[in-house]
Amino acid sequence: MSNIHVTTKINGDPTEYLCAPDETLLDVLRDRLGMTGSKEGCGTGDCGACSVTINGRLVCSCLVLGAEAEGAEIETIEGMADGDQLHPLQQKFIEHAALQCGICTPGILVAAKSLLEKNPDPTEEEARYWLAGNLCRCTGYDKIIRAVLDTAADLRKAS
Amino acid sequence: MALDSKQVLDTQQFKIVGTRPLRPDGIDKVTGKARFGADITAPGMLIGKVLRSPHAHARIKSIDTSAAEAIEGVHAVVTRADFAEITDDDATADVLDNCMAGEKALYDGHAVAAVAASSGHIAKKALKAIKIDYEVLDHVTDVDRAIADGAPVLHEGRADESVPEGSSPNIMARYEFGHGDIDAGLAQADQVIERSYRTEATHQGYIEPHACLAQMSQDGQADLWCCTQGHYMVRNTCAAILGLDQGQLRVTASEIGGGFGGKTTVFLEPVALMLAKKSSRPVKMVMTRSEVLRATGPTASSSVDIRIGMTKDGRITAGFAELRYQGGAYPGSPVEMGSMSAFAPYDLENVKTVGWDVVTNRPKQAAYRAPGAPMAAFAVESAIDELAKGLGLDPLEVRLKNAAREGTKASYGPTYPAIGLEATLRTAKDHPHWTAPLGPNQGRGVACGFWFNFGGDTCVTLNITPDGTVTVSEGNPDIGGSRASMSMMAAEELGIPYNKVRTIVADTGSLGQNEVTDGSRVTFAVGLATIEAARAAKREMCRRVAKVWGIDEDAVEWRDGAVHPTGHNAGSHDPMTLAEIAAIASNTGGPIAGHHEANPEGAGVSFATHMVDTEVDPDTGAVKILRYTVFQDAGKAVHPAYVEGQFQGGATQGIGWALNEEYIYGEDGTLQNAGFLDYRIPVASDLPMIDTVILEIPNPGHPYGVRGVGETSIVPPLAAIANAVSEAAGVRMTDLPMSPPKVLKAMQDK
Amino acid sequence: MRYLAPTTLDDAIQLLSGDPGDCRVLAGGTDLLVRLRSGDAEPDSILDIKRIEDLRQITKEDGGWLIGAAVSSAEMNEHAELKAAYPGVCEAADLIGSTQIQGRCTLAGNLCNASPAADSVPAMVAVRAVARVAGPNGTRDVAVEDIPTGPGKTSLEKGEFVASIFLPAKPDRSGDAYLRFIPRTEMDIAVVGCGLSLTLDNDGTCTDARVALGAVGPKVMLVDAAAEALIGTKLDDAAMQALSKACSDAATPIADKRGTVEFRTHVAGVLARRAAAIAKTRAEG
Amino acid sequence: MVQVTIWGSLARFTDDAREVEVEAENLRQLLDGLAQKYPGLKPQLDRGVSVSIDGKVYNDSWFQPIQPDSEVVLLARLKGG
Repeated sequence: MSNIHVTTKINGDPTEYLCAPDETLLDVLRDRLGMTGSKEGCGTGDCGACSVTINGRLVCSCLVLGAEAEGAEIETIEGMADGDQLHPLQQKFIEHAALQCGICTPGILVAAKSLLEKNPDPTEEEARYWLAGNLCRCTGYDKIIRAVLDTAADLRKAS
Repeated sequence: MALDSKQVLDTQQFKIVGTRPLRPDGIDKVTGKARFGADITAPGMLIGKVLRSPHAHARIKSIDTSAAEAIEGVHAVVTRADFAEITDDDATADVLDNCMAGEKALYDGHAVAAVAASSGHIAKKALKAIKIDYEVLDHVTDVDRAIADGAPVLHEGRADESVPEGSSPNIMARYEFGHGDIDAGLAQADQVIERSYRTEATHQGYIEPHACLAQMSQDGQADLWCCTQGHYMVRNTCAAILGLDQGQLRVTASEIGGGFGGKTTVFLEPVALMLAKKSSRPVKMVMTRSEVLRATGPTASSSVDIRIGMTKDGRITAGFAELRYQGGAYPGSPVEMGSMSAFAPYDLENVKTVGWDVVTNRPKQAAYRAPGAPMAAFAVESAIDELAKGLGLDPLEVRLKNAAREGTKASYGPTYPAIGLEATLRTAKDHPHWTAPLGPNQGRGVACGFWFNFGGDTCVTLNITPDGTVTVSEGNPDIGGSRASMSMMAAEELGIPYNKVRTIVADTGSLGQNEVTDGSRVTFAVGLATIEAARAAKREMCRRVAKVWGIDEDAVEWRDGAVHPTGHNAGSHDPMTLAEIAAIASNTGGPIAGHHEANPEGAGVSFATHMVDTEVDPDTGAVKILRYTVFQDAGKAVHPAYVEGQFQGGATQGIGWALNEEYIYGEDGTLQNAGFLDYRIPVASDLPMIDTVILEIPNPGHPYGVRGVGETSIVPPLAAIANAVSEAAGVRMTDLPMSPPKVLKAMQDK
Repeated sequence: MRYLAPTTLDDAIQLLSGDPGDCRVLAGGTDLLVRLRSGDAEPDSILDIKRIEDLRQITKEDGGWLIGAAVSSAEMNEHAELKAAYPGVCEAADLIGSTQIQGRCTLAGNLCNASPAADSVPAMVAVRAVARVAGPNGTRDVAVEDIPTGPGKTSLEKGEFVASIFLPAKPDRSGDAYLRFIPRTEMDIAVVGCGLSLTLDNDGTCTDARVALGAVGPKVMLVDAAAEALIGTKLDDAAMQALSKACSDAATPIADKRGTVEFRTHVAGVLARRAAAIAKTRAEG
Repeated sequence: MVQVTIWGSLARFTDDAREVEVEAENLRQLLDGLAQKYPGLKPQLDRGVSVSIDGKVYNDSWFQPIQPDSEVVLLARLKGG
């Protein structure tokens, strides 16, 4: 099995890597590129902890082959803050105590950012359904949903 | 002390405790920098993988690893033969057997061999090359079938002395608690209920699979990084299994992605160490989700028979429960905890519980948040609800009438000190939720829950740095914000800002023994040790300043973050702040630190009342949670946001247990739903907001009145939801989970 | 293993039919990657069709819609015109997995995975969708219900794959709907699914109907008796009850970790009735 | 003498007595005294118990004082998650 050379852009950085044909993007990120912010909770697309965006589309990186990223633009949790400036969602998650153990947090933040880009004024129900693929076992989702809705409200005010 | 401790607790004022500062690990966790179990690597590391039994019960006749060993890139293969047998400690011997099967594979997914190879691909290939000759045996996975005549027997002669002669060989222990005379009590009742209840096993469901990285040198020094609730436990257990000195094995806890009791034991760690030993290379092991579900920690499943008598005016005259819990393939289901806690919320003259610990061909159960209590509460609280409704009584009033309070002789024996159950019930009764209108097909349920909490070995070292800031080292993995609460308590005690303290979780080489992060003990016990360590540092700082001022030590006092002169003979001195004292520490005797090592006892029990509204779809049996409110006593909420988080998380896990989570075994004894697709934990769209009401009835056993809060919140929901669903569906639900097919069938059969 | 990513349909056909071993088509990958990981599938090659521009398009054709095999569910649901024309098919696609899954999964993949519980398949069958199959001998159109032949099995020949799904033009006053039952609100595989389309005449009489059930047999089930229960009626209570009964009667489910035989049988009828009510409202405009 | 309440299934080893008396001024003496007086209790005591003394639960602390009139109850060793 020979490796495939992939040229892509991750969080704005031009990136090249070699990967096996059946290697997932998640494994590439974590094991080859040292970007361990995306987490593997299930490996089957059921938990959302590995959420990233590819060309702006929210996906589970465990269900994408590394080879598929050729020419794509990938955004991961590592690229969410702008330098030392946290994304408003990141700030609100800390303020709302929307994380306990924090393992699901990167995936939920990536998914929530994607939600607010698509829908700046989600209802509670819309936020809950959008995030249904991101499992959290600690919080009961209450503070997560509050943090997302509060961020959305702030961003609307600011714009 | 001039005031008694209760008065102090009731009146003390806090500056930081009780506020909601940002958690110190927050930025790392929202930016992806935090390093969890699977995020650790080492130069030259190998990948370890485990071969697991496809059979529920099988004798391992032989294992041939030669073909696997011959594969290029394979550096070590491990089977049980590599481990020395443990003969002096049954509990540790069982842990080893669970990590690597000996004579028999006892459940689907039981580890039987492991390999370490230069890549995951090669390791997988090597697993396939291992040849195992199994003699497949009959199996049993159901608790009641396991104790029926003729059931397959897992172990011969493992029952302890409590089990009567002639009992099923799958019964490992028997417990009996209570007082009074059940028959006499039932005779006084106007109505007696007899019911049986069942709950299925659930998994703790932490999102982070087990992971570790081990390395070992030829001289016996070893290092292990892993996600665990207790790295000191990991050290001690692994040292015992591998024959290492505890002092030579350093374990560092990574960030932990959830545990809920499931990471209070070891699974991969001894295997990784053995692979590292055999290969002389670092070995990393990470479980898949399927391995997590097949081979780690589910809770016990239960079968409980209840008899309760009640007078027309709602007084419980007697309560009896017989509880059978299967805890998987080894002794140790938490049935004794269920037996002690079942009737704990009530003041009963006649109460008795009998518990049976049963083994089956399932994974060895691990603790799950208030282990053993939710199933018992489900049975008792369901029966009380049915009795109350049958007698036309208000279920909250009935609970209030029978509620345990200060001076009540608990069902498990002792007399209660001041407790908070009545307060939770009264608050629930006055809450708008209780009187909010319900629509068609909707029902409201309430239930109470109890949990013990404990302390345990704890070490904290608090160092004053030269610039007057503070580091706190503690030995308990931070599973839900405990570094924030430790920093808060240290800052409170020292009178300095919260952000001048940084708390770290130290490795096993840096502190003495620490009990696992369990039993809702950390904010209580580690908090207590942090406060005491800060007090020790303050005493030292007072001594230093007295020396500088040339006055007696008792002529200074610590106040508001500084040492002040006090009394007539102290003279006039400007107060010295912590930073000023720190700056001259080298001149006054050297670095300043405080430390505290103790086994704090007296954690204080905790109670909660939950209230829930549900709606049942009459055509499909689907249940929707409409509204949920938790009322719980926290003693003192150090960081209320994280206390609320514990309440909400426990309630949600209870919702999963009540409605859709279950271990489903096939006829062949294999687990049918070993993935998050069909092991159905609640998702965001399943839930409403979870409202919380924190009550604060200070715990006299803690300087700030703190009580453990983590576990109690999973005790009431099973019954609260069952009571709500039973009302909405018009039929009593006694079998969890209340999945749609079960609810629909119950409605159709009524 | 090889990863192949052709950019034209011809190349794809050539690679697929010329591959001597087991070559799997990768569209969204939400099923294939799970199988790769579990070891259930160990193909020699993976043929990624997402770089074929033609297969990424949603285009109008003969008054109907052609949806390329590489079009994701999310892209379908962002297409306002398509959504207005086939709300049932779009909402079925929108029920597959999570938001993340919907960003990847495709109608063609959902069909060719050949799970009896696939959400989009009953919805497609209900609207007489056609799979356009590409292969070494050219393309052929196959009714969607004829693609799966049993769990995990399809009627596709070696070297063939579904290149697009055609949703034919609908008469005026038509409506389609898809409902499924799952234990949670999201993230589960359908325990029962029901896709339904119907057409009304001007006085509200049902002139045409198609009812398809998922997860109650080895493959998607087109229930003629259920359609007959509706046709010629004004979709009154009696018709709805007859529909319900026809669906329950037709169901031949198995009991498994997701549901019992009795439950699936009963709920097939319930969903059909509810889906018909939605389709009726849609048909009425 | 301290009066100790034991749980029901242990009474097999105390001649069916739920209340037993031992000479003890602290927890260690209590546990040693029980094992000595009722050898049948020893396996359970070795596996571990918790002890409630005047409503406070102790797991390990040998030197926890016990008064002659203290309420002492033997509990199954507490577990937690």
